[in-house]
Amino acid sequence: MGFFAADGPLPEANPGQFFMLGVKNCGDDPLLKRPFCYFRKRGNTLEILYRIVGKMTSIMKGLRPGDEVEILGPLGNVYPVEEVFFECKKTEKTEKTKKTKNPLVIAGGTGIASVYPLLEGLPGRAFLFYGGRSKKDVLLSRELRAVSKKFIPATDDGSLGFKGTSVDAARDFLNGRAPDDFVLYACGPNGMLKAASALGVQGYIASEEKMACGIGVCLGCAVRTKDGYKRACKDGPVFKTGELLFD
Amino acid sequence: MGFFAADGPLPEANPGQFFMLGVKNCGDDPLLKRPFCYFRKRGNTLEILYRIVGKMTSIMKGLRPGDEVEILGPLGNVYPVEEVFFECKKTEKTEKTKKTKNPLVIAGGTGIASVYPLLEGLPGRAFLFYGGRSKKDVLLSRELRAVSKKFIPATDDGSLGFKGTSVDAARDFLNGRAPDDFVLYACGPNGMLKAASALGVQGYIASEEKMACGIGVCLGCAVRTKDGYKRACKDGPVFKTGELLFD
Amino acid sequence: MVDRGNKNKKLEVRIGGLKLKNPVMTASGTAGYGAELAEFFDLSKLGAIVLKGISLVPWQGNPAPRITETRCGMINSIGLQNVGLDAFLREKLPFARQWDVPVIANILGTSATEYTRLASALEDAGVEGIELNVSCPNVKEGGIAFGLNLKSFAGLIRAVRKKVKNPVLIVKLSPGAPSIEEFSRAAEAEGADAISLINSIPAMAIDVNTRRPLIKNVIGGLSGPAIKPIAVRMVYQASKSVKTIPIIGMGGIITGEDAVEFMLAGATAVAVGTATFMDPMAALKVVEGIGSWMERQGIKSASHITGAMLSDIRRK
Amino acid sequence: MVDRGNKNKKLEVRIGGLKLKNPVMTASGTAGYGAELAEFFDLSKLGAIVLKGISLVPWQGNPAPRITETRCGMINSIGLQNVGLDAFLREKLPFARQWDVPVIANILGTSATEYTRLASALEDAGVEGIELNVSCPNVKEGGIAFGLNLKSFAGLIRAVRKKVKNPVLIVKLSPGAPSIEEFSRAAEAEGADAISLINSIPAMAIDVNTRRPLIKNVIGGLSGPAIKPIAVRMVYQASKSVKTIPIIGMGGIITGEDAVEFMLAGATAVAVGTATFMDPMAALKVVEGIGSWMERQGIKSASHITGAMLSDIRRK
Ligand SMILES: Cc1cc2nc3c(=O)[nH]c(=O)nc-3n(C[C@H](O)[C@H](O)[C@H](O)COP(=O)(O)OP(=O)(O)OC[C@H]3O[C@@H](n4cnc5c(N)ncnc54)[C@H](O)[C@@H]3O)c2cc1C
Ligand SMILES: Cc1cc2nc3c(=O)[nH]c(=O)nc-3n(C[C@H](O)[C@H](O)[C@H](O)COP(=O)(O)OP(=O)(O)OC[C@H]3O[C@@H](n4cnc5c(N)ncnc54)[C@H](O)[C@@H]3O)c2cc1C
Ligand SMILES: Cc1cc2nc3c(=O)[nH]c(=O)nc-3n(C[C@H](O)[C@H](O)[C@H](O)COP(=O)(O)O)c2cc1C
Ligand SMILES: Cc1cc2nc3c(=O)[nH]c(=O)nc-3n(C[C@H](O)[C@H](O)[C@H](O)COP(=O)(O)O)c2cc1C
Ligand code: FES
Ligand code: FES
Repeated sequence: MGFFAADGPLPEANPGQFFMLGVKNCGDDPLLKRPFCYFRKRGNTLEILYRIVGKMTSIMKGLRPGDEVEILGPLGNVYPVEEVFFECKKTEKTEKTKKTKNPLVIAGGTGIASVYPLLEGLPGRAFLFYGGRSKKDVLLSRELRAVSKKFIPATDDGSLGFKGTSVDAARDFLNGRAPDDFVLYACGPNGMLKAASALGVQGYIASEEKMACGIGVCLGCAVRTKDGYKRACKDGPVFKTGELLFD
Repeated sequence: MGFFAADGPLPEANPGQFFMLGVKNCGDDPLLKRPFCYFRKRGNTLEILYRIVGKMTSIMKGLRPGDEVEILGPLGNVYPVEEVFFECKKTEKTEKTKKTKNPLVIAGGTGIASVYPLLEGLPGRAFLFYGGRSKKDVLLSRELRAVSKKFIPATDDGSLGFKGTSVDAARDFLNGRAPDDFVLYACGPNGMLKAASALGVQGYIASEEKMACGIGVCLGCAVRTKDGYKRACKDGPVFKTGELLFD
Repeated sequence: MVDRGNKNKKLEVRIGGLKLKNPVMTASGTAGYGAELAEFFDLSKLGAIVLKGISLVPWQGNPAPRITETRCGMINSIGLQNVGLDAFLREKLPFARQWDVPVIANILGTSATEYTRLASALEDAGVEGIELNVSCPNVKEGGIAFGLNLKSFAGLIRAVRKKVKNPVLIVKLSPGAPSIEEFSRAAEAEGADAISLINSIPAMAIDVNTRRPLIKNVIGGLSGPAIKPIAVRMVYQASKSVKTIPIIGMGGIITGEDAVEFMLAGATAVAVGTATFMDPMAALKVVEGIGSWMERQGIKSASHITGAMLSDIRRK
Repeated sequence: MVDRGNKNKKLEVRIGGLKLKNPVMTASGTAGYGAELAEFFDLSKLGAIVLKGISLVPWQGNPAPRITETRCGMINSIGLQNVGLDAFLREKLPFARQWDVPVIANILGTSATEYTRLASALEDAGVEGIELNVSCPNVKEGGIAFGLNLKSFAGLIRAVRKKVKNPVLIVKLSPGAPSIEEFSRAAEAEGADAISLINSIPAMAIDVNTRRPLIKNVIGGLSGPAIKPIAVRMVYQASKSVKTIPIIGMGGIITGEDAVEFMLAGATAVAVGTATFMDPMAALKVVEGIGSWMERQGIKSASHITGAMLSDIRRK
């Protein structure tokens, strides 16, 4: 994985949103921009967290300060957070009692980039389950621990934290707890999203379906929902649990 | 125009030869390597002189120290120089009288890169005619003056040296002189080569026909000769005057 | 009539009875029904907008993955997901008609009757143009049969032409047509007002790590700059084959110079598809690019570019 | 017999009666007659070398410019410049046969008689394989008529098959064939030992600054990675259509993984063309790339890759 930082006039982005990013120094190969989650802003710098998997990410790795990139966004919808955070503040003010839910955040792979700004916006409130194959795949441990109420890493080989997937870890944690006390936020590969949806916790999951345009015109990023195909880029990437159907 | 320098284990090249050069940081666009003349070597650094005209040369301009390139070569044949230089040394040694010829060098555009190492190898012996549209297109004046016996720049607008083309300047110079006292070396665009061939001076001209492979397998760089099509890359780029046919 | 938004008459071209402010359209299926692109620029700056293909009844489209990138191109297998005629007329068309720009509907059916029913309904709804898609590589029912067989191709155009008077009738050729020349001549003979080409070319790609096809339906359509040289050649062949009707060229147009290349080869107008995925402003940039090329070359009217390739040596 | 230079039996494949050390050949017209590439690597490390197309009499080829680069591809119009049969037999073939690698000659003619005369002479000279080029886009006489018409296509193969017993007979399909499926079946039915595809695709490009075609003959053939997805699709279709004969796939193969993609789609062997222009060692690198992919995937024999795409859902 690597960090990617861009300076310049950057519009405000919200948790769950993404950018389409392209490089300018080559010809038309790679052709399309690639989607990357809004990870965080530091000063006037937009940071993206990415895994080097192919053509574009390899080129990104080779970029150096001063190289130009093209960024389109922020795009897509956001993780709704009223019921867990803003509503809760309102409640305090109006002194009405309203039971607030606890954010249960599950991330797989680069999905951590998607939920990171959510965690930053809910400091010290979320239960975070995030893992990878092995200890070295679990990034940002220190920061994640700092921003969450409880950070439970999970590794397939047990080299760090829970031995199993992040969803397994969450299931274990929920054992004996009331699912209704929690609101789910999950981002990761399809298999993980399917498993997370099956936990019985209502909430939101963000799709990382492949995209061509990112703006809703190509219909390439179709995800199957109970109301037919929807566009991950424009109707999502964040969907309510139960909305997405998995094979 | 720009300079391009590459370090690394570089084979020896001779005047007239060229390299195929490709960049490594992009995908398959641009696809093919591009031919560039062997310009000169300084220490362990290969220097190329190039004009920014399109895709590859624009990418080359953006390269920075440490970026990797792919270089194939040296390729092609060389400007023969025995009769003007080595033969002449032999003559001195054996004390036989043999009339040596004077190199008459004509270059247009980036053709100067092709003849430059020839001039360096024949220091103070060549009559050089080299020009461009205007004063600012005439590069390396100081160096060229240093390595040639006489350097006559030519510009279309008369802003430097002779007003007209480099071939016009050479024709003017030859007026009243015996063509047989000279041996021609010319490199530049086709129109220039045609005009240079018509000067009546025997010698060598180097083609800059577009190339795909540079190694003689694609037959893409066909030049018309009196013996049918030949390959500029493998049978050339240097041809005897009279061998190439022009439309 | 006030000529809103077209101070630059130089760029005007005509497709049949339709006057376009400039030669640039969206390519069907790459700009939805207009709404999303309108978030990025004023659609009335284009020559026309060609909408996503529609059928009589809604189609849900193909399963994911539907797209994959290839070298300088992409394969798609959307499967003509569309809302169907009724919802189109009710929801999409009124929205698309809010800009001062001709709207061209793209239709496809499984029979000549479906095509004529669609065309009639669209004429009644007042669309300025109808493009017959007989070349979708992604659904067996997508009219591709009409695109590959000269007799049914001619029959289809004849049938639709009989029904439709007002809208400009455009026929979108299949790049797989056994002969671009014959199909172009047939389209003109049967009364088409214009020919558009090319649609995406059937293609596939396999992920060698998983050994699975990168498109769920295995075969999809290749588009983008990779296919441009094939598209320019087909436009050239089509334009040499027809007597008078204009050609709308497309396939890998990214820049104004790409568009000019199609026009020099014989196109009167062009459409921008895949480029819009690379950059939502692509079509607008193509308009500007044609303008500055004309400026550089001292050409006074876009219509003068059509077929203006020099030293047009026909093949021996 | 000593099995020189093939310690790695894993890569072996068969094309008809011909055993290849590995699935990688040079593509006709992209490796001359072998001499130039041999300056870069030992040709016996390839599965086979396919030589530049030859005709009965020498052809001088087309005027320059003959090549131009396009996005991720190139157009060529060499025009089948070749030394003719006599000089080929006298000078080129003996040279090409000095390596321990099967030599496949690529032939083209203007009539079935020319093809049969060429094939007979080559059989007499002992070449291991003959590839019928019925798909050159660059000369009208280049057999393209045979490649586009099913009846003359079948007739040609029948005529050549009657004459030629020993060399493996390969038919190179035209990517413009009205139906890859029908032509593949016809080739097999008429006795071809293998099918190779694709040849370059007719294409053109125009320099918008000079307004002149970038290829003197206007139309040339597009090759390189741009066409790979089209080529993979056609190989897939061909392999689904034939009963038993092998397919030799080509079109834009640069890496070992590209080659594997063709093999997963149904090819038994592959040819490397344009990539050799990018890098003289390309074909050799493809051999190595296939080997390391097999290692990674734990596949024991290259012949197991053929058609091994998973979840091969036929289109509905
Ligand atoms: C909304 C969204 C947000 C994303 N955010 C991030 C992020 O913050 N950080 C990050 O590292 N990645 C993120 N991704 C994934 C990222 O877009 C891909 O990894 C990237 O496109 C790969 O580009 P490439 O050219 O390097 O790989 P390619 O050469 O295009 O492909 C290499 C391999 O990756 C696979 N691949 C490509 N795209 C995807 C995809 N979307 N999902 C799964 N596999 C894919 C290919 O099939 C192939 O096997 C996000 C994707 C989406 C849709
Ligand atoms: C043997 C040989 C030696 C050369 N040496 C040099 C050199 O030392 N320095 C230098 O600057 N250039 C040299 N050239 C020319 C150089 O190869 C081209 O300028 C270069 O390929 C352009 O690449 P590009 O991708 O930037 O341009 P492209 O995007 O490929 O093309 C831009 C424009 O340049 C034209 N063009 C491309 N190649 C050529 C060519 N070979 N001749 C004429 N026009 C061309 C194209 O038609 C187009 O109009 C040489 C060419 C040859 C054949
Ligand atoms: C995602 C996508 C969807 C398409 N949908 C349609 C369609 O509905 N109807 C149609 O006639 N063409 C459709 N096409 C083809 C385009 O209109 C166009 O002909 C083709 O993509 C070539 O142009 P381009 O290279 O600029 O994209 C579609 C193309 C793409 C990439
Ligand atoms: C310069 C050039 C010359 C070619 N000459 C021939 C030829 O003589 N005979 C033939 O059958 N194919 C010829 N081809 C086609 C190639 O053999 C191959 O089918 C095609 O280029 C696709 O493969 P590629 O993309 O790997 O180049 C030629 C291709 C190129 C680029
Ligand atoms: S990526 Fe194009 S519609 Fe979603
Ligand atoms: S460039 Fe290929 S033969 Fe000369």
